[in-house]
Amino acid sequence: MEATEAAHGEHHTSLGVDNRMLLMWIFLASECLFFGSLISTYLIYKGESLVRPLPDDVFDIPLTSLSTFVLLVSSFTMVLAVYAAHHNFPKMMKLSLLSTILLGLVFLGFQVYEFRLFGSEGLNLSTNQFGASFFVLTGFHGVHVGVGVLYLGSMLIGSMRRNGLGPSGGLYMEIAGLYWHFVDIVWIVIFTVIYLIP
Amino acid sequence: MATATGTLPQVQEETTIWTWLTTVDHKKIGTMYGISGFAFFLLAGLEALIIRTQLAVPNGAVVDADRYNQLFTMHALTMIFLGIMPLGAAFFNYFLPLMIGARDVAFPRLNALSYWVFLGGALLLTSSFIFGGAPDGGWFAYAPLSDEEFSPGAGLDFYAIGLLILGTSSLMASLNFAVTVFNMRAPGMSMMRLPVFIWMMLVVNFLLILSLPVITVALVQLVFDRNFTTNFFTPAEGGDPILWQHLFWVFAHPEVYVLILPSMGIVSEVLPVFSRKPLFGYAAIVFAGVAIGVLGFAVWSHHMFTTGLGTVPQIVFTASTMAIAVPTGIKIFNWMGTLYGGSIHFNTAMYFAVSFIALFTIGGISGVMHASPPVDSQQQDTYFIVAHIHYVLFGGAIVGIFSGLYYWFPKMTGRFLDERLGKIHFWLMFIGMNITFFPMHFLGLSGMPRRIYTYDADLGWETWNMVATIGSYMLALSIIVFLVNFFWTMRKEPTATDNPWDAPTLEWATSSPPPEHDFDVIPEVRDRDPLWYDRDHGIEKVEPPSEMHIHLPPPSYFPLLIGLGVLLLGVGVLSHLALTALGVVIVIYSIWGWALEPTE
Amino acid sequence: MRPSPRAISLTVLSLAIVLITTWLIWIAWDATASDPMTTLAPLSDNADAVQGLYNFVTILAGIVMVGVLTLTLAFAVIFRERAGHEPQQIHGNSRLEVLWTLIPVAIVIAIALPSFSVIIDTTGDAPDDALEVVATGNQWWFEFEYPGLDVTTANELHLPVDRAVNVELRSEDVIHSFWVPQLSGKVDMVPGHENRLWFTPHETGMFLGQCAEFCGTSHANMRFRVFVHAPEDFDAWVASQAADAEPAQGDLALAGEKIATTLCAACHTIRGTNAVGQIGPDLTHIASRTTLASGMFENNSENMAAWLANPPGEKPGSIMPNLNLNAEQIEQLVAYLQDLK
Amino acid sequence: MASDAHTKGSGSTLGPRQYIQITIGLAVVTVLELIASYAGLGTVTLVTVLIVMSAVKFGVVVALFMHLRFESRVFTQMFMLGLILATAILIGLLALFWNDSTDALGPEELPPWEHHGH
Repeated sequence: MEATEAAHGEHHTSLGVDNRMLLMWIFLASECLFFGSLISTYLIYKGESLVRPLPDDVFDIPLTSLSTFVLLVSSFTMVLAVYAAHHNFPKMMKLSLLSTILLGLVFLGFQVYEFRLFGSEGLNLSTNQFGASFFVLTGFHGVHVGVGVLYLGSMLIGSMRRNGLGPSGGLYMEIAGLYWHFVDIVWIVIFTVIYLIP
Repeated sequence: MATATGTLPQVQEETTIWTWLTTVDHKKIGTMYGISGFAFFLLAGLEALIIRTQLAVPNGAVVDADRYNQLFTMHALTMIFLGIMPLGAAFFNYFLPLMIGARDVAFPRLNALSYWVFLGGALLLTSSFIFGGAPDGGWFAYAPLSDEEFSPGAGLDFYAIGLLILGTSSLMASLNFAVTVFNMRAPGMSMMRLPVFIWMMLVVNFLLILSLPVITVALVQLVFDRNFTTNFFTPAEGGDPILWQHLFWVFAHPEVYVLILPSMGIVSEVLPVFSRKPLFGYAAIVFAGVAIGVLGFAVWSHHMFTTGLGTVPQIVFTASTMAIAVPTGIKIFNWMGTLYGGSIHFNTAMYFAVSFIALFTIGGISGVMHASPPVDSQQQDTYFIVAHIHYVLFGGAIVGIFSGLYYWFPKMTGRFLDERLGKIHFWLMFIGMNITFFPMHFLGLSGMPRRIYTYDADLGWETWNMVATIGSYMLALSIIVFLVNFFWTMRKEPTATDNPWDAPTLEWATSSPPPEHDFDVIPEVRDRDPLWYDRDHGIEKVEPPSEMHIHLPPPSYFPLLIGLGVLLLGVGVLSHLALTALGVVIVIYSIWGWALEPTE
Repeated sequence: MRPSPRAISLTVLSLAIVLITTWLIWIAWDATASDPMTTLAPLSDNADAVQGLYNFVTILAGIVMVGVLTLTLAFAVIFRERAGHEPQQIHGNSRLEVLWTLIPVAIVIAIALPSFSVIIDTTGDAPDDALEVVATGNQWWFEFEYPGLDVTTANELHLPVDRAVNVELRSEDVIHSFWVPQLSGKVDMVPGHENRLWFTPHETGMFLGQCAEFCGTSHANMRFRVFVHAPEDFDAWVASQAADAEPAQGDLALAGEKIATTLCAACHTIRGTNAVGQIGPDLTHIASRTTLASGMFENNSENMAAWLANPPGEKPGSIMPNLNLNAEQIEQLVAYLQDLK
Repeated sequence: MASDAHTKGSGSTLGPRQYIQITIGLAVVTVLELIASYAGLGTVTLVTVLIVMSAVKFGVVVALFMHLRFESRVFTQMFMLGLILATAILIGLLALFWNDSTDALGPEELPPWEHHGH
């Protein structure tokens, strides 16, 4: 009886939810604390910088708004990829996935550009508390986007194999989507709390 | 592909080094956790012995100041992260699937990965003694002492990188276990029928899942301060060392419960079995454990009462801290209620379990004493606190772990640890522990600060320091007795039946030691004490079908490989970044291989 | 269930065992009150308030401990396995469980409320007429400044009796903690923060203090002393300390002064000379102090010579390096410094 | 939710059309945020408005893009556990630091441009 269950790739679970989905959600709860601590540090050190530049000196809100839109659109393409995976539209799925990856890369490009711009205006890790807490917070967010790009990239490569992602493809895509959307909502918070609130 | 086919007794596969290195069997992984945890427990004990020898007489000259500071730092780090935590994880690994009626944890390969990453982190941290000096800033590594300016050596980098790696391991293990508890329970095993040990470990897993990211952030900031020019904790540049303390204790207070809750779970299993009656107030004990976990996140600043916290925060954190005494008290009373009216069979496991109640009570009560900030202002950072934490962590955590070891040993090995040697072990440890740690209360009240490598004569500290040192040697002797017992027992023939203690929980429904697939037939749970229910209602064990085809996950070498990659990542940060790059490559390659590896 | 005579006698026996043990512990516990750095013999008003709270908490803790240990022991003995005895299978008792939820609630409220009031009293502002002192922690020694009195000294804090002192706590490097058990609980010296504590000493005498927060290699050797004087003695001490250093007398001391004002001047201040260094302790009146190297050694010529010969050898990690002085230079320096009363 | 929801398609009834609408909605809120931040509102009003709007965006993405609204309640409970605790610790830490009377670098010692906020 175990063997027949296994063949379906769907085990009986006590809560009736998939183990991997549950794992990802609990992991995201943990990530809340990770970014919560980084944001706490940023806010605690707000106003503790002894030298310029301060946020008002370097932030380029229109530029960051643009990269925020890029990430927002990537969430949209991601959700399409999940939809396509569930409804078995392989072409749409691959296209959406590719778009998501590219948009993620564009976002990273914006971030690299922004970091270099701030650097040229005299802000680096050691300049002041703003520099340290800003770069570490947004840098770790960037690392998450980068990991997401690798994650989705491997999904894309996997989906191009002969059997695609296999019978659990929709589930795998949905879990990858959870991660990607989480990275997006962290940015929603960062954009508001770090960039927009004076 | 490991597929156990046939009927009992299961054909034992030949075990080689390779089977251990690639195993994904929770019992083998639990065993490896247990052996490594015990080895590090011995190492930490050795460090403690050197510390006690140094302090036996005033102006001791066994080690110099710097070495002493390394020793007490590493004693704490080793005991906490490499001794007690993995020993708890060992039991949990071994017994979680058995106690909830599952064939394995939810993610067997992730489980193996957690172990290998743990081992890598543990070896990295310990190797600091050889490479450039061990961390010497205390396990709390308060900034700015831990900053590069005041600790220029590599020790604190080993600390930060080592703890980051160990944290990764704990996070993966906790996620895995939490999912397993929620989702892999046998039919009928509702949450309120879970054994208390499982409940306490579930709380532990959530404590870790939710607190490890906080210390991760703090450690990252420390690494950046020390290596990448930031000034998070440098006061002259606007940084604040108090931030480190907050982030550290937001993690480290729940961590204390991570250490003690497993033992609370273990004695909650042992006491009813040998009292021959069910646990008194199961629901209250479970809710008290959950309450301790929740409150554990609201009390961290009581470690910082003397840092100039201010009046209102002192009052707030006093109130929340004292609140924890209530669920703790509930647990103690319920354990006593379990003993009351029982028919207590005193074997070594029960000796340890009952003494746990007494010793933990002493540690808990002294904890309430310095929950009051004015009292704490005299006791903070003195030997009074050293006494307190050792009553909780030795009298509590370690004593509980030994209780579990004597209790579960027949299940794990099919052999009973010798009772006579066990009782010698118990009495030496019980007396030795009280002789070692009780006098530390007196020393603290006499004004002896912690973490001093030397002290003057004529301060009234000589006698009790000598007594404590004698006690510590008794403790060492008790451990030797235990080791003798262990090795002697392992040479005996296995004689244990499935359920030699007539215990009520599911791990006793299978053979001793359990087969690789844990249960021939997944048991059905009809009560909180399933085996007692079945016994009293004459329900026979379901016979396995003559043709069994049980699917087990195949062994995998990718966990080991990723563990190696993670270790290289850390080593690279400490030595040459090229190694980090190599580590990243190995990790990415192995994750890819892992994803493509067939598991069906 | 009515307790049997056997159960009663075993409970009494358990109680007796626990009480005797507790009594023995109490003797040792109480004996610590006569040790030099005891926390149990307060001689200032704030330490008194803490002590009152401590006594109350300790008695409650003692009662709880005796109760739990007695019952655990008694149950373990009374309910030992006996042939033919089948225990009643009970799963709990709601009324009892509510009761023993309420007991700890009552106890912690009883401890918390007086704690709050002592917190408010002791962490509040010092009286207006309090003597102001700035205490600064350094690796591994204490500096004490008296703003307005022109006095700076190290490792020895002098105070008038029966007058409140408001100690402002600072640190030059890492976190230290200011603690004189008989006069006050500890408060940390945190770089970048200005903590403070205040107390009013009741009695004259010498009290031992010690850094109570781990601060690196020589944390164990970071000790200090507090001298509480009658008011007129304190005024005399202030007058002598506020004066500039005595000019050197005699050839040996003159040679020593020359070394001190050149070699030592980069780190140490000797008021009245051109030595104005800020790194090490003020040496203007070093000979008036009772100890050297932050309470490690008695202050005499012999110990001072040994110190000057190799400071890191005497005190691990000492920031003061080995200056490779020869025996003659040491003799000259000691002659000069020991005259700086 | 039935467990087969995960293999055969998410339990949601949302399709591409709805996703486009949601995305446009999110973009609009983001534009509103930008307008608010340039509108010269008082600090308290602005912070309140911004936090409310970003919370709305956060909630919409979690509930609809991440399908939390259509999934087992366990997922919601798990995620809320982390989210609530993170928020509580953030508020606790800010309360502790913004009321710290011992900070030697108080506002009066800060450079003139630093006189704002707490």
